[in-house]
Amino acid sequence: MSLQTLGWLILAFPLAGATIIGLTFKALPDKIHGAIGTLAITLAFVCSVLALLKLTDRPQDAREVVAHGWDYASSVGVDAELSLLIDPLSLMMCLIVSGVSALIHLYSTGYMASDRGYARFFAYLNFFVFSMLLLVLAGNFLVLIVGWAFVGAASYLLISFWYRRTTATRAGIKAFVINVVGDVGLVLGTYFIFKHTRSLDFLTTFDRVDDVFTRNQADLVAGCVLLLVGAFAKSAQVPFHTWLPDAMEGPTPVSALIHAATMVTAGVYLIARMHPLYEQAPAAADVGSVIGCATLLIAATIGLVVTDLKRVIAYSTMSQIGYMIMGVSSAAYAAGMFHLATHAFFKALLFMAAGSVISAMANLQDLDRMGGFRKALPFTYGCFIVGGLALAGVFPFSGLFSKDEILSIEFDRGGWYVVLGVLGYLGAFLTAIYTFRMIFRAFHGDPVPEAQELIDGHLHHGDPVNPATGEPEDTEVGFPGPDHHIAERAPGMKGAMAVLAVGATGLGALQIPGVTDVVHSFLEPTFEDSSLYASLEPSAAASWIGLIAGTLIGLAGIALAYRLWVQQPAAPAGLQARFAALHRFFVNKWYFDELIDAVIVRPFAWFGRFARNTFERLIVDGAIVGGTSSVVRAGSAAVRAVQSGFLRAYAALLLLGLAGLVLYFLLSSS
Amino acid sequence: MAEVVFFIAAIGAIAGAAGTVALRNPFFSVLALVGHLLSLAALFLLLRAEFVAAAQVVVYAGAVMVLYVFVAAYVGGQDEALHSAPGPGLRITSAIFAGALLVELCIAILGTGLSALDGDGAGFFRAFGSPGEIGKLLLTDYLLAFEVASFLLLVAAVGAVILARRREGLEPAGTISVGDLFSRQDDVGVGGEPEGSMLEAEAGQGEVRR
Amino acid sequence: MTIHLSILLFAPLAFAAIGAVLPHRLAPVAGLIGTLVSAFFGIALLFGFDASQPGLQYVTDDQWITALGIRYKLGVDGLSVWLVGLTTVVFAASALWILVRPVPRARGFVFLMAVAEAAVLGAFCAQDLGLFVLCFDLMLVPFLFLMLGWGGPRRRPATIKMMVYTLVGSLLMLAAAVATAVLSADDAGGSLTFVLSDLGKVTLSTGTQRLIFVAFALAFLIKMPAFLLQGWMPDAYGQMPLPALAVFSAVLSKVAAYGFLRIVLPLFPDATVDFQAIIQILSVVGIVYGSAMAFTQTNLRLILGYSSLAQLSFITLGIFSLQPQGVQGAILQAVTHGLVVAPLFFVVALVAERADGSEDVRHLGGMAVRGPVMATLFVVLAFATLAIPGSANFAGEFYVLLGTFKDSVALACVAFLGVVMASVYMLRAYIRTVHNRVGHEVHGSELSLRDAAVLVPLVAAVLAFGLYPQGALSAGEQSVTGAASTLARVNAAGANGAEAQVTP
Amino acid sequence: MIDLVLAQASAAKAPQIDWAAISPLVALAAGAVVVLMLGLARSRVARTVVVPGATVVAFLAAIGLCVWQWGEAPTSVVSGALRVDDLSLGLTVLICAGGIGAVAMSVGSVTTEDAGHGEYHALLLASAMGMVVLAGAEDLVALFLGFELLSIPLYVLCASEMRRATSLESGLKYLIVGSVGSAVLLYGLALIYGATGTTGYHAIDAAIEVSGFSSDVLLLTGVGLAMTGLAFKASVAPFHQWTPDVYEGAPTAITGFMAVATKAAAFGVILRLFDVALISTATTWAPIMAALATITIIVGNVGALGQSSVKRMLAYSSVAQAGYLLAGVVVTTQLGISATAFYLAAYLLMNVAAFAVLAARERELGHGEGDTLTALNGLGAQRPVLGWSISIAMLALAGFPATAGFFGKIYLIQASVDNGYAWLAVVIVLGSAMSLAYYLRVISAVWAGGEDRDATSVRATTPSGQPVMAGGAPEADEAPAARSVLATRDGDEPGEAGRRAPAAGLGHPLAVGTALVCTLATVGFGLFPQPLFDVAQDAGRAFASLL
Amino acid sequence: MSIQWYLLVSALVFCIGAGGILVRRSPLVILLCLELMLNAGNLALVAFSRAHGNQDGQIFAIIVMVVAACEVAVGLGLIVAIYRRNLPVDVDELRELQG
Repeated sequence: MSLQTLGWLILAFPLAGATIIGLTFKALPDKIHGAIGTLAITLAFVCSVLALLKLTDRPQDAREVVAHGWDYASSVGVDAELSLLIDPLSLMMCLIVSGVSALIHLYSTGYMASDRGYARFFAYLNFFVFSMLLLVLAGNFLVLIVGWAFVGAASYLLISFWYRRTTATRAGIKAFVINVVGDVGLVLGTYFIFKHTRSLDFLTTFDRVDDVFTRNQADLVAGCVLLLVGAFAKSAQVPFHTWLPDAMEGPTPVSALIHAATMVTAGVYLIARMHPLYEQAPAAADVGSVIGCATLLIAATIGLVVTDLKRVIAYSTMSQIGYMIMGVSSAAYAAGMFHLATHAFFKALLFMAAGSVISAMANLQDLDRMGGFRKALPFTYGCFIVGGLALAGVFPFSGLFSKDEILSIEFDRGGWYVVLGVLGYLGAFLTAIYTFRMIFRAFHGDPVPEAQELIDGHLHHGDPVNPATGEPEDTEVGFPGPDHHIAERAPGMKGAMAVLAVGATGLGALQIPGVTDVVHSFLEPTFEDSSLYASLEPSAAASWIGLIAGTLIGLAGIALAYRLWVQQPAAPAGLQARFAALHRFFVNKWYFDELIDAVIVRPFAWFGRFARNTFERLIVDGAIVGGTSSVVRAGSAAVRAVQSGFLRAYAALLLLGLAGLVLYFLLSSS
Repeated sequence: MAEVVFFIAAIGAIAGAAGTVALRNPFFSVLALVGHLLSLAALFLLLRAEFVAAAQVVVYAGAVMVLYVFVAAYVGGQDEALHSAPGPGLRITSAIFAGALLVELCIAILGTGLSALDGDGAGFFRAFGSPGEIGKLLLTDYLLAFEVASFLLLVAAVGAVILARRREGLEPAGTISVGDLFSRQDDVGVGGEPEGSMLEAEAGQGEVRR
Repeated sequence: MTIHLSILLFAPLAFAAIGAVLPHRLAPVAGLIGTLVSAFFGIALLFGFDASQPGLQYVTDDQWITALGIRYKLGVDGLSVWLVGLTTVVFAASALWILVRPVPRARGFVFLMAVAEAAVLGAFCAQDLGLFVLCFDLMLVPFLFLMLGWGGPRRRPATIKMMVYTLVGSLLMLAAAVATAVLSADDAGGSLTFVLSDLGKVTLSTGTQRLIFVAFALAFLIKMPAFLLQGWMPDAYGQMPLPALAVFSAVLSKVAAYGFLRIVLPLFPDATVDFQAIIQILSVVGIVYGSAMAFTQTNLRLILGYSSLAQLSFITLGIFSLQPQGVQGAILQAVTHGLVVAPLFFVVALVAERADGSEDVRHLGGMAVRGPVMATLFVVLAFATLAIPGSANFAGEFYVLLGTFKDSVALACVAFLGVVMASVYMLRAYIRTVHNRVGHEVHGSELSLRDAAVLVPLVAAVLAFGLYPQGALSAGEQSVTGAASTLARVNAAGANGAEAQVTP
Repeated sequence: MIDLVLAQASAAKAPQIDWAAISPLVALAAGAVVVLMLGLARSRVARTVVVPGATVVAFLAAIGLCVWQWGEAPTSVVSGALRVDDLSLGLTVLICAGGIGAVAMSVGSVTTEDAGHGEYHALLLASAMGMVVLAGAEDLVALFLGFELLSIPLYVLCASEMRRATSLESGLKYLIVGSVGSAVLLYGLALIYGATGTTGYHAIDAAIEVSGFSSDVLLLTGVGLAMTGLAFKASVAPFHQWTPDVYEGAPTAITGFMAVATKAAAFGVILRLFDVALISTATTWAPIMAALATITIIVGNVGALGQSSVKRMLAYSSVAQAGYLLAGVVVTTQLGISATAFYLAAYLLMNVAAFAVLAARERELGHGEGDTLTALNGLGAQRPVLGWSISIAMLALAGFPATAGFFGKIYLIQASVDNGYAWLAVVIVLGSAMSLAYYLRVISAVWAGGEDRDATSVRATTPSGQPVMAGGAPEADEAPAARSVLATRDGDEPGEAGRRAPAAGLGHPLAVGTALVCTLATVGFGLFPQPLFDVAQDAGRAFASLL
Repeated sequence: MSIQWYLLVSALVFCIGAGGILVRRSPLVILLCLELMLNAGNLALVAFSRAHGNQDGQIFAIIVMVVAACEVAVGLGLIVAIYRRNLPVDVDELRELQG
C-alpha cells in the first residue's frame, strides 16, 4: 500500500464510521454504534502508524508526499484540487489525533452509555475526527479551509449536543461564529497570499514565497496576520478565546477530544505548516508570539479564580496553547509540536478524570460543591495527579520536557524573546497553582454528600438539573441517564485513562535534552527549508538548567496551592478580600465577553434593529415605496378631484386646453 | 352699401349671440338665437352664398328653432341664476378662457399671410353659390357627403324617437299642453334630493298635471 | 439545430395541459411527469455538455416574429447550462411536493407552475433579447395567480406590491431592450434584430449604453431583489404558497443575476465599467444589510428571504468584480443557492405543519427530538446556506470573494462580514426551530417517507455538489474566460483613455 | 334607398364610383336599414334574435368585403372623399369586430329592450358606418360628417338605458361636451380650409407645399383647433374628461364599443389627417402631440388608480392607452402607423374581453353592481372562464408578455425609439408600470377577493346566473356602501329587470363566449403575433409618402 | 368689405358661444350656445369660400347645418327624456358620475 493510499484510508475510516452510524442509527442497537465508531478511529490510527513506517523507510529528502484526488474547484487560474500532503508534520498530527481520539472513543462508550443520543454522539465524533484529519492532511489551502470549517461544524454540533439546554445551544452558536471569523481570516489570508503566488497548493506556495515576496512585504504580513486570526479563533487565543470556556457545555469526552487534545491545537499546526510564510514575514510571527504569551498569562490568571471544574481545565488549555503558539511563532516548531503532543495526552486525561468526577456529581461542575472525592474515586484521583503533575511541569512528567523546550528556545533566540521566556515561567508557576487548587478542592477535605454516597455504593442520582440555569433537564433525548459513569466502574473508561496516564508520564522521553531527539529529527524534513529550525538548538546544558528551574517552579506552585487550599482553607478568602478588584477582574474573565459584546455584538444588534425598525420602514418601505405611491396617489386624487362631475368644468378644461394648444401653435408660427 | 349692411348684420349677429347667452329665460334665448341666425343669413348673402342663406333662414331659423321653442315650452322656460354651483370662479375663468381664445383667433385671422383675406374675395362666376351650383357639387364632388348627411338625418330621427318615446313605467303620464308654456314648474330640478322626497314630488306632479 | 431545448421547455407545459383536463387528483401526476421529463433532459444536458467549447450548444434557431427581428433562438453555454439543470431539478422537486402534499385546486396550481418553468427555462436558454425579455416578464405571471389563488391571508396587497415593483423594472427593461435593438440596427445599418450574437457585434455609444444599462440593472436588481429595492420582498415572501416560493426564491432571482451575465456585460461593457463601483457598493451593503435583517426576523420565510437578499448580493458582487473568478463564483453561487434554498422552504413547510402552521421561530423549538432525520437534513441545508467550506456554496463564495478581492480588497473585507453574519442568522434559525425546548404548539413528528422523497434527493444533490463543484466550474470556464476577456479589453481601454486624458 | 339616389346622381354627371371599394360602407348602411325594418316585426323572436343576427351578418359582411379587398392598390373613391387602402380596411375590420362584440354583449340586455331592438342595432350600425367613413375620410367634409355620424348615434346609445339616471346623464354629458368638440373641430377645419382653399387632403398637402404656408398662423391655428377636436374624440388629456363619466354611465356593451371602435376610428382619422394632409407641418405639431401623449399617459394612469367601478377604471385606462397610441402618430413613420394599427387591434381584443366579462357579470348582479370591484370578488372561483378572461385582459392591457398587448407595446416603443422619441418610450413604460397597480387590483379581486358574503350568496342563489335580479337577493344582501354610488333613482328597478330576466338567458353565454374568444385571440397573438404584424405592416404601407 | 371682418365676427361669435356654454346651466341654452359655435364655423366657411372663390366652403356649411339639426334633434330628445324621468334639467345637478 502506497503512502497516498494510506493517506486516503486515514480519512476514509472515520468518514465511513460517521456515515454508517448516521444511516443505521435506527436500525442497529446502540452498543454496536459505539463499537463501530471506536473501530473506525482505531483503524485510522493503524493506518497512521503504517504510514509512519512507510515514511520513515523513505530517504530524508523524499518525505513530503502529495496524494492527488480530483479537481475540486479548479478554474480560471485557481488550482483547487483535492490533494493531501503527507509529511512528518501532518503524520505526527495524524498519530496524535487518531490515537487520542481512539482512546476518547473508548472512554465515551462507557461515559455516554446511558445517553439517549449515543449513536448521534458517535456519528458526530467520527465526523469530527474525519474533519480534523482532513485539516492536518490538507495539501492545499482550500482543503485546509474545508477541514478547518468542518471541525468547527463538528465542534458546534458536539457543544450543543444536549441541544435542549439553551445554554448549550448558545455556547454552540458562539463557538461556531467565532470559528467562522477564524475561517474568514483564513480565507482572506489565503487571498493575500494567492494574489502573489497564484497557487493554492502548499508546496508550490512555499516554493514561491521567497521569490514573490520580499521580507515583511505588506501583503504577506497582512496575509499571515489573517492566517493568525484563523489560528487564534480555532485555538482560543486572545481575543478570540471566549467561546472555549462556554464550550464546556458539551459532554466531557467532547471537551477532552476537541477542546483539549485536537481541534484547539489546529492553530499551532497551522502556524507550523505555514512556517515558510512566517519566516518571510517575521512581523506577523511576532504577533503570534506576543499573543500566545498574553493568552497563556491571561488564561492562567482566570484559571486561578474559576470555580467550574471543567472551565479550570479549559483555561489551562488556553494557557498551554498559548505556549505552543508562542513556540511555533518563535520558530520553536518541534518544541511547539512536541508540547502539542504531550498536552494532548495529559489534558485529555485531565478531562476524562474530570468527567468521572462530574458524573459522580450528577453533572454538577462547581468546585465549591466538591470535595473529598479522594476515597470515592481513587483511580480518578490518581489520573488527576498524573495529569496535574504533567501540566504543572514536574520532573519527569512529559509536560515539563515539552514546555521547557519552548522556553529554552525563547531564551536561545535572545533579544526580547527572553521576556517571553520569563513570562512563560511565570505562567508555569500560575499553572501549578491553579491545577493543584483544582485537585485539592475536588479531592481533599471532607467528602461532600455525593462522594459519601459513592463511597457507600450508591449508583444513581436524581433528576438532572441544569447547573447554569437551575431548570430541570429534559432527558428525553441526548442527556445522560441517572447512572453514574465513573472510571472506577467502566472498564473502557478506565483503560483509556490508563493509556493516557502512561503517555502523560512517559512521553517526555522522546525529547530528553542531550539524550533523545526523536521529535526534532522526525520533523526535520518538513522544516528543512527553515533557516531557524536547525540553528535554534539550545545546548543540552542550558536545557537541563531550564528543566530544573521548571520543576522547581512547578513544585513551588504546588506547595503554595497545598498551603492555601489544604493547610489553611481560610486563606484564599482572605486573599480574595484583599485583592477584591483583581479578583473581580479575573472572575469576570478580564471582561472580554463584555468587551466583545460592547464592541461587536451590540453594534450589530443595534444595526439589525435599526435596519428592521427604521431603515426598512422609513427608507425601503417609506421613502421608496411609500414616497412613490403617495406621489402617484396624490396625482390620482388630483385627477379625480378635477373630474368633479360638473359638465361645465369639463367644458372649461377643454377650452383651457384648446387655448393652450392654440397658443403653442401661435408661438411656433412664423 | 355693402359695408352698412355688413355692420348692421354683424351687429345683429353679435347681439343675437350675446343675447342667447345672456338672457335668463331660455325662451328668450331661443328668440335671440333666431335673430342671430337671420343676421347671419344676411352676412351669407353678402358673401354670395345665396343657397346657404336661404337654407339658413328656412331650415335653421325656421324649422330647427321651432323645435327649440317646443322643448323650451315643454321642459319649462324657467329663469336661472347665472351664478351657481361650480362657483363664481367659473364665470370669471370662462370669460378669461373665451377672451383668450378670441385674442388668439384674432391674431390668427389678422396675422395670416393669406392675401385672399385682405380683399373682398376672389373673383367669382355668376352662378357662384346658386342652388344649381351647390346642387351639382353635392351630387358630384360631395356625393358621399350628401349621402352620409342624409343617412345622418335618418339616424338623428331614429335617435330622437328612441329618446323621446314614451315608455311604460318610466315616466309619469303627462301631456304637453299650451298651458305648460306658462305654468311655472317648481318640481324640476329636485334630483339632488333623496329618493323619498323625489317620489313625493313625482306624485305631486302627477296630480298637478291631471 | 436540435430540439432538445424545446422539449426541455415545453414538456412540463404539455403535461400540465394534459393535467388541466384530468381530475384534480391526477393533475399533479401529469405535472410531475412533465417536470421529470424536463429534469431528465436538463441533467442529460449537463452530462452532454462539451465544456471545452466556448460557444453555444444545442442551438435552436427559428423564425418567430420577423417584423421585429425576434427569433426563437435557444442555446446553452457555460453560463446557463447549470442554471438550466438547477431549474429543472427544483421544479421537479416542487412538482413532487405538490403530488405528495396535495394543494387545493391542484390543476390550476400545476399548470401555473408549468408556465413558470417554461418561462424560466426560456429566459435561461434564450439567445434572443426579445425572447429573454418576454420570458423574464412572463415568469412573473404564474406567480401572480399562484399568490392570489393560494397565498396567505394578506395576499392581495402583497401581490400588487410585488408585481408593480418588479414590473416597473421589467417594463423599463422592455423599453431598453427595444432601444438596444433599434439603435444597434441604426448603427450597423442592418435590419432590426434582437439576436444576442448580432447585437454583440455592435457597440453603442457610451451615453446610450449608460441609459440602457440603468434600465436593465433596475429590472434585474429589483427582481433579485437587491438592497434598497427589496420593498416587495417581505410581503411577497410572507404570502406566497411555499411550493411556489421555493422555486421563486431558488430560480427566479437567478434569472436576474444571469441577465447581467448574458445581456448586460457583453452588450454594454462600457456602461458596466462605469457603473461597476455603484453596484459593487450596493451589493456589499446588501450583503450586510440582508444579513442583519435576516438576524432580526422571526418568521422563517423572511429569514430565508433576507438571507437570499444577501446571497444574491454576493452573486452580484461576483459579477461586478468583472474578474473571471468573480463571474465563475457568481454562476456557481447562483446554482448552489438555488439548490439549497428550495429544500429549505420545504423544510419551512414541514416545520410549520408541526407547529400549527406557525412559521415564527418564537413559537418553535425542539423539533429534533421527534424528528432527528428532519433535523439532520435541515442542518445540512443550514450549513450549506451559510456556505461552510466544503459545500459548493463555499466554493462559489470563495470565487466570488476572490474576484472581488482582486478588484478591491476593502469591498471584499466588508463582504466577509456577510459570511460571518450568515452563520449567525442561519444557526439561529436552525436552533430556534429544532433545538432548544419544545415550543408550546409544537407537536413534532418524524419526516414521513413521502416528504423524504422530496427532501432527500435534494439534500443528496447538495452533498454531491459539495463534493464536486468542479463540474459547474468547468462548464463555465470557457464562457467566462470569453466574457472576461471582453471586459479586460474594455478595462484596459478605459484605463488607457483615462491616461490619455491625463497626459495632455 | 341609397342605391336609388346614387343612380340618379350617376345619371346627372356620373362621378366615378368604385362600388367594390365602398362596399363595406354599403353593407353597413344596408344593414342599418334592414335592421331598422326588422325591428318593427311583431314577433318577439324576430326582434330579439333575428335583429342581432342580422346586425352581426352586416358586420361580418363588411369584414368579409374588407378582407376581399385586402392588399389591393390604394384608391381614392367617390371623388376623393374616401381613401380605400389597407389602413382603412384594417380599421374597418376592427370597427366591425368591435360592433360584433357590442352586439354579443347587448343581446338580451335591458338596454336593447328599452331602446327597441331595431333602433338600437340600427344606431350601432350607423355609428360603425360613421367610423368607417372617418377612418377612410380624405376630405374635410367627409371627416366632419364621419365624425358626426359616429357621434350622434352614440349619444343616443349612451342614453338608451333610460331607466338608469346615470345612462341619461352620460348621454347628455357626451352630447354637450362632444358637440363642443365637434364645433371646435369644425372651426379648425374651417381655418384649414381657409388657409389652403381646399378640402381634399392631398390638395391641402399640395397647397401647403406650394404656398410655403407650413408655418402660417392661420393654418396652424386651424391645426390646433382640429387637433383639439380629434383629441377629444380619442380621449386625449386634457380633453378626456367626458370619458370616465360616459363610460361608466353608458350601457356596458356601448361602453365596450366606444372604447374599441371609436378609438380605432379616431386614430385612423388622426393618422390620416396629420400624416397626409398636414405632414409638412409635422415639425410643429409633433412635439406638442408628444407632450399631449405624455400628459394623457400620466393622467389616464393616475386617474385609474383607486376607482371602485371597473368600467370607470377601464375608461381611464383607455385614456392612458390613447396616450400610448398617440406615440405611434407622433413619430410620423410607416412604422408608427403599423404600430398604431397593431396596438389598436390588440387593444380591441383585450378591451372587448374585459367588457364582455363585465357584461356577463352584470347579467348576474344587475347594472351598477356588476362593474364594481367588489362584484368581481371571487369571480375566479365561481366562474373560472370569466375570471381567466378578465385576468388575461388586464394582463394584456398592462403589457404582460404572451399577450397581444405585450407586442403592441414593443412595437410602439420600437417606433418611438426608431424616430428619436426614446423619452416617449420611457414615458410609455412608466405609464404601464403605474397601470399595473389598478389592473392588478382587478385580478386580485377576481382571484383573492374576499370569500365574503355577497359573492357566495350570488353563488348560492343563482346556479345559472339568471334569477338574481328577480329575487333581488344581492340587493338585499349588498352592503349599503357598495351600491350607494351607483344606485339608480328608480325604486322599482329590480322588479322591472326581473320581468325581463328571461331574455338574459341567451345573452349570458354570448357574453361569456365573446370574452373567451377575445381572450384566446389575445393569448394567441401574444404567442404568434406574426400574422398581426404582417397585417399591421400592410396597413403601415398605406401612406407611401412616409418613411 | 374685407373678408377678415367676417372672420372677426365669426371668431367673436365662436367665443361668445364657448363662453356661454361655461356660464349657463340649462342644457337647452347650452345647446343654443353650441348652435352659436357651429354657426360661427359656418360663417368662417362661407367667408373663406368667398375669399378663395370656390364653393367647397358653402357645401361644408350646408352639411354643417344638417349636422346641427341632427345634434339639436338628439339633444332636445335627451332633454325631454331627462325631464320625463323627473331628473333635473340642469347640468350642474347631473353629477352622479364623477371621480
